[in-house]
Amino acid sequence: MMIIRPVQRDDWAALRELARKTGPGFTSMQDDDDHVHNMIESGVSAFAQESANPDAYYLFVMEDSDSGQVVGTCAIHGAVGMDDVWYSYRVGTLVQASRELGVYRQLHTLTISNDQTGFSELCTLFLDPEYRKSLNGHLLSKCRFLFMAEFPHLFSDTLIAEMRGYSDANGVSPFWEGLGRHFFTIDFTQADQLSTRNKVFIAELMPKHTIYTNLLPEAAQAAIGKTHDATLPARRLLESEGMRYTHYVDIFDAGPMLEAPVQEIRAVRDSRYFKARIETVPDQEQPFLISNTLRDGFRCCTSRAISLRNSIASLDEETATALNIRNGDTVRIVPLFAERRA
Amino acid sequence: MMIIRPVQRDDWAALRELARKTGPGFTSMQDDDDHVHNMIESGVSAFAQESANPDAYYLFVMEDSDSGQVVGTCAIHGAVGMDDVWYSYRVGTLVQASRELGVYRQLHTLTISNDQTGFSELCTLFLDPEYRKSLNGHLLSKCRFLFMAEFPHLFSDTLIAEMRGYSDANGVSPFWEGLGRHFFTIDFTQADQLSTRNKVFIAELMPKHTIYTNLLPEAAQAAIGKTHDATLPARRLLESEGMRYTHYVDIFDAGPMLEAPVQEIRAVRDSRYFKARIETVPDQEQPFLISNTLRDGFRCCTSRAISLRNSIASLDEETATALNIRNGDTVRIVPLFAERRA
Amino acid sequence: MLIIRPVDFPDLPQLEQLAVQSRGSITTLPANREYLGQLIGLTQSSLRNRVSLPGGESYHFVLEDSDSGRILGISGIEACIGLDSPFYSYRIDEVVHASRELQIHNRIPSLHLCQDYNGTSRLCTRYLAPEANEAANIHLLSRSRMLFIAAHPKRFARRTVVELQGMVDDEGRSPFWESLGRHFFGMDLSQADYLTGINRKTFIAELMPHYPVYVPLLNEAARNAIGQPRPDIEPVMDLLEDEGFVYRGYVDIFDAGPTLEVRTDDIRSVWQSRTVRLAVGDAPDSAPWLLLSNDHTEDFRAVLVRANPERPQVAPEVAAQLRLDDGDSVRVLPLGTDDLLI
Amino acid sequence: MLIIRPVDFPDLPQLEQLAVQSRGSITTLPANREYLGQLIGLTQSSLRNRVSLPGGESYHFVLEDSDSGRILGISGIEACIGLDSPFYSYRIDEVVHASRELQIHNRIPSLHLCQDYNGTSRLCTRYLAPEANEAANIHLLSRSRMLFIAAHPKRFARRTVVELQGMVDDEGRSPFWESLGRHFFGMDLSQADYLTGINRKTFIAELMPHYPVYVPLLNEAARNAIGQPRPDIEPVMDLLEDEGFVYRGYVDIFDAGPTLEVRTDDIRSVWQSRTVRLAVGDAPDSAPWLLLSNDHTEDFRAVLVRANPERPQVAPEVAAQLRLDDGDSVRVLPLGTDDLLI
Repeated sequence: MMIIRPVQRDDWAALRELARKTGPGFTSMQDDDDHVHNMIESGVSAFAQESANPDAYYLFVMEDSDSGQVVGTCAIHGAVGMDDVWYSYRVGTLVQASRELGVYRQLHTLTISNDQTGFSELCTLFLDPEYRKSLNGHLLSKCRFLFMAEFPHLFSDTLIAEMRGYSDANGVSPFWEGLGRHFFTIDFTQADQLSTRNKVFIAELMPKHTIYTNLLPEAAQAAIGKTHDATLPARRLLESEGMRYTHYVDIFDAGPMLEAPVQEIRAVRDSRYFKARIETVPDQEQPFLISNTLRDGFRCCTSRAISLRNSIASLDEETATALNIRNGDTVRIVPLFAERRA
Repeated sequence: MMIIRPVQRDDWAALRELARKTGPGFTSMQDDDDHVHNMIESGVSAFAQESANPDAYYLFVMEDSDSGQVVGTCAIHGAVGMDDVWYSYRVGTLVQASRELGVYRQLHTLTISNDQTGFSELCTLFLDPEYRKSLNGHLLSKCRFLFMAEFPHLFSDTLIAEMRGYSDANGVSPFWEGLGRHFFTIDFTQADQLSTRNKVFIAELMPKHTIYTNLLPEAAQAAIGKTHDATLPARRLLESEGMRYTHYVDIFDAGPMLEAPVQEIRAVRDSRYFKARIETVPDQEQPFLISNTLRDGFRCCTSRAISLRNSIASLDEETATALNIRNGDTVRIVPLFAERRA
Repeated sequence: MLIIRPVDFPDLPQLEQLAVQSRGSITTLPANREYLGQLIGLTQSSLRNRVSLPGGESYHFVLEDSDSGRILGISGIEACIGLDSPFYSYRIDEVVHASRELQIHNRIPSLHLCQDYNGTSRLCTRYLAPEANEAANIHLLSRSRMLFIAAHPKRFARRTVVELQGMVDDEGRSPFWESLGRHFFGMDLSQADYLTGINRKTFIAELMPHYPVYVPLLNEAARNAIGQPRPDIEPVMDLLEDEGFVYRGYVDIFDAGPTLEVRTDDIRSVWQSRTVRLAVGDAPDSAPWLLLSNDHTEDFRAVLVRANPERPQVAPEVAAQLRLDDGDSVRVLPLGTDDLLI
Repeated sequence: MLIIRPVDFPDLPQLEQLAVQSRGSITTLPANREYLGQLIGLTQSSLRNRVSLPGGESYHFVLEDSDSGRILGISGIEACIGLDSPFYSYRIDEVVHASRELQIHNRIPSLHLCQDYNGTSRLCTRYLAPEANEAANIHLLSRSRMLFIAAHPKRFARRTVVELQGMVDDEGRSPFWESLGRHFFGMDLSQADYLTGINRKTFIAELMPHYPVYVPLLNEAARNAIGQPRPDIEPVMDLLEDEGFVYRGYVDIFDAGPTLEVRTDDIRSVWQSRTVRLAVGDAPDSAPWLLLSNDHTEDFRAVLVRANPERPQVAPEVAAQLRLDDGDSVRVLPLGTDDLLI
């Protein structure tokens, strides 16, 4: 069974091994000792803090309870842009019209903004390729919503998630080639990696003025707000939870940013408290996402062996063990999948 | 009983009389023959058209069926900015930070945008002061959501509504005094009225560059996104339906713009079809908003004498008459008020 | 003989032919009879008025074959541009984007819409019929204006500018317009020129790109056109540079042709011209080429002759054309070289 | 006697005292020993280097009482600014916002962050101890630099600029900084000056307002300070204007003091100075005041004496200070008036 729990220092070896599998371009978890070490330390201290540090980095791991092996990781950044500056391009609309001449055209613009400053961010999701099956991906992504539902004071009112932007079959980002390269004169990969360490160079080099997108090459224009093929499933998952593209994109590859008020995310809004009753339960058609209510002892998993009636959740022994709960404890439950609207 | 229906040419006298009661500053319905005439003509042609003209102006009136008197009016603009240019200021966040020096501050900016171009707009709501009681205000505002739910192809995916901005006890807009006056060198009222006729002067005179709000007088800064006291109830009503301030404000008085995806507005999302069964029904606790499914024969009213069971709506004779329906006709129903979230 | 004199109403039909012949290549010479009539009227009224500060005056002169009465060319001076409607230019600003840490130092030029030449005088509307396009006529048509300025310094501003037509490709299209202006104006360059020519300039405020345009984002042909004159007018540019005009990084907003400027007092023909006594008699054969003019207004005349610059003696018919008698004061400008007729 | 010579390492303690005495009023003279040591080192290495194109060289000279060895002032020239990090100015752009229909014609000045003076030479670091603050010393300290430029034209750029300190209020605060810079930098002007002085300028790119600032939005004191020098340095401004420097609407980004510019060849002392033979003997009592200098580099010396400008004769001790012998070539600049010592 797959269990989500906060990261611990002795996850080092497992996470270092996972990082080796991420491959280039995965800047939020780089194949680098220092990087992984810093992730773990930030994560451990986030859960340990009594009060809410807005900048905290809540790092979770997914453990296979059968083998004890760590096979995935995910994180929430309490608030972005509080230490480093957070940049995005806002995609605006501009109408060029002269009624006298009968001219009317809509253009689009890109304007540098820090509008997401202070927002919480979903980040660093990575699942071992061997485990990309059944409900694992959904659990790894959505467990964060139950944590946020349980501890809203640790987070901003608004949640964002950056989607990797479009690149072609050769890994080339047409947006970078059409815009960023003129100003940064370095490779996309280099810029992307640098930006995780220090963003001063962005302030120094980036274009300060609003850009008219119609002056960019067509391939660059087409890439604005377009998600990388490999990230489309992740985007669809977050959209099914109510996250929406609100016309902000990454300044390097123009990947879309998704956004939602935390309290309007389905898994946050629809999750409910139940009292756990441990007993044998036949599998139901619909899987549930379920968590306990602890912070540093947070546990989350999925289960079909759950039956809800009024405020009682019947669940089986395996699930109780995974969540580290006893009979009568309070649990938070939400259907794993959003209902399709009729 | 109050009934909503499309405007007709013979509403002229009644609407002209209503316009006399609006008072200065109500630019969307001015005390002026030509203005009222144009409103009616636009409204009549909007409902008469077979196909959807994006620029159409759907003007409704509220009629007291007892007296036959027209006592209120409201409208939906199919799409703004398709003929004239639609302007707003976008309120952005800018972080000024130097890690080396330990400097970090958040500023706000105002940038001229046309980002709402093509969106549908709620506009021109006016209710005779004598009728501002019971559920009339709610009916007059929300009837538009049932019309939009019924005819989504006539509207954009996104709906906006402009809230009148803050002005002080003397009717002075501190935002205008702090910013607009420097550029337009005319009075707020004059600018506001001009802008309903022709927006060329805005393109000619407005500030083109992004404004740092911290350079404005404090009273002007405080007015950004602030609703006029008299408009607060209207704002709360729309917010209870899911419309949200998304950091766009009016370029003259900095009043907030509310926005929502049409399909996520409560009265649109939760309204359902029922088959009407005309019979005696005792008043229920909760009032409903109910409409028929016609376009140029559109009727909408509120009623407590409705009982819903499966797909059957029992409703009384008076309601049926108001909606101009017969036994077995399809009606669209939604509770008039949003439930409070538990 | 060929003379320069102010344009007058009887010239209108011939002027219109010239305008048609120029096929829209001169912005200020549109083939629009009403506009050309106004241009003549304005010249005549400007000459009649007593002027102590330059204002809306415009002076246009024609090159006439006094034997046939044929008009072979036109040239003008506007006393003060940007008074009635702004005079727009692009100023090329170069900004260094540097990161010491990354050892990057990029010079990024951008085009800024500006009105820095509001309030200057402008040489304009220089058009010479192709059959008259030879060096002597170029000098007479262009430089006689400098003599008029020298004679009437109070009528002109401290600085004088002149716009040179920009690069065109093999099909006669402006690569700069195609790459930039067309996106914003949605029309052909010739139409934009025509509208500017007839002084319907509101559309520029409505349609111009107001944000600076980064030059590296333009295509190569457009980049190469910035500040470059059309190759066939290089002789004109040489003449103007010889007069002291310099290019300071300002270009035309439509075709990016260079705008040249000079302090009016520093125009070579202005400070080198001087007044001497005219003698009437036999004209010499081998004296240097001179421009001669009277210092009149409505009766302004200029001719190109061979004469002694210290005490020019001209044939009686030349004196008659100059509206001068023996012993009258005449303005003289030696052209410096004898290679005029090459 | 008072002489001008290049600054050298033994001057460091006295230089530091001057810097402390100037209390941060000279940006390029921070009370920072390490920086001042570099300044001396750079002067010495710049003088030693053969230079054919201006680069990172910096030349600083001291005013020394050769009898006491006391250093009473310092002044410098930077060969080419903006090479290492950008040299920022505000350029005041005036744009007309006009509406013909409304008969409105507004001239709106705004401040544009620019780097237009990258690549120019700069006069800098002029500081005279209060006890030595008299006309003769001002001339000697300021103008001896022009003689150095005249002697070594290849070491300097085509244009030269000089920044004058801006207005301060009764409490010594800059109203411009308080109204603008403080909002963005979050520090005192003195700290910003200090950081700029020691060339830690990354913070400017990080913290400067990058959007143009509309002047009408600044408070009155700040508006009035734009382009105004501190009243007590008006004599310096007079001297510079006499040298041909002009104000072209560029001001300092911190205090809005005017930046003056000139074509280097057109600096009056540069083109008026000439070299003649020096005679050693009895000095005359009543000859005009002259600046004399040698054309050396490391051994550059300048003095202010009374002598005949055509064939200056000076006392042996003066010649010794000039490092010149009888018959050597000496550079001479007549000061034109006798009112020096008033």
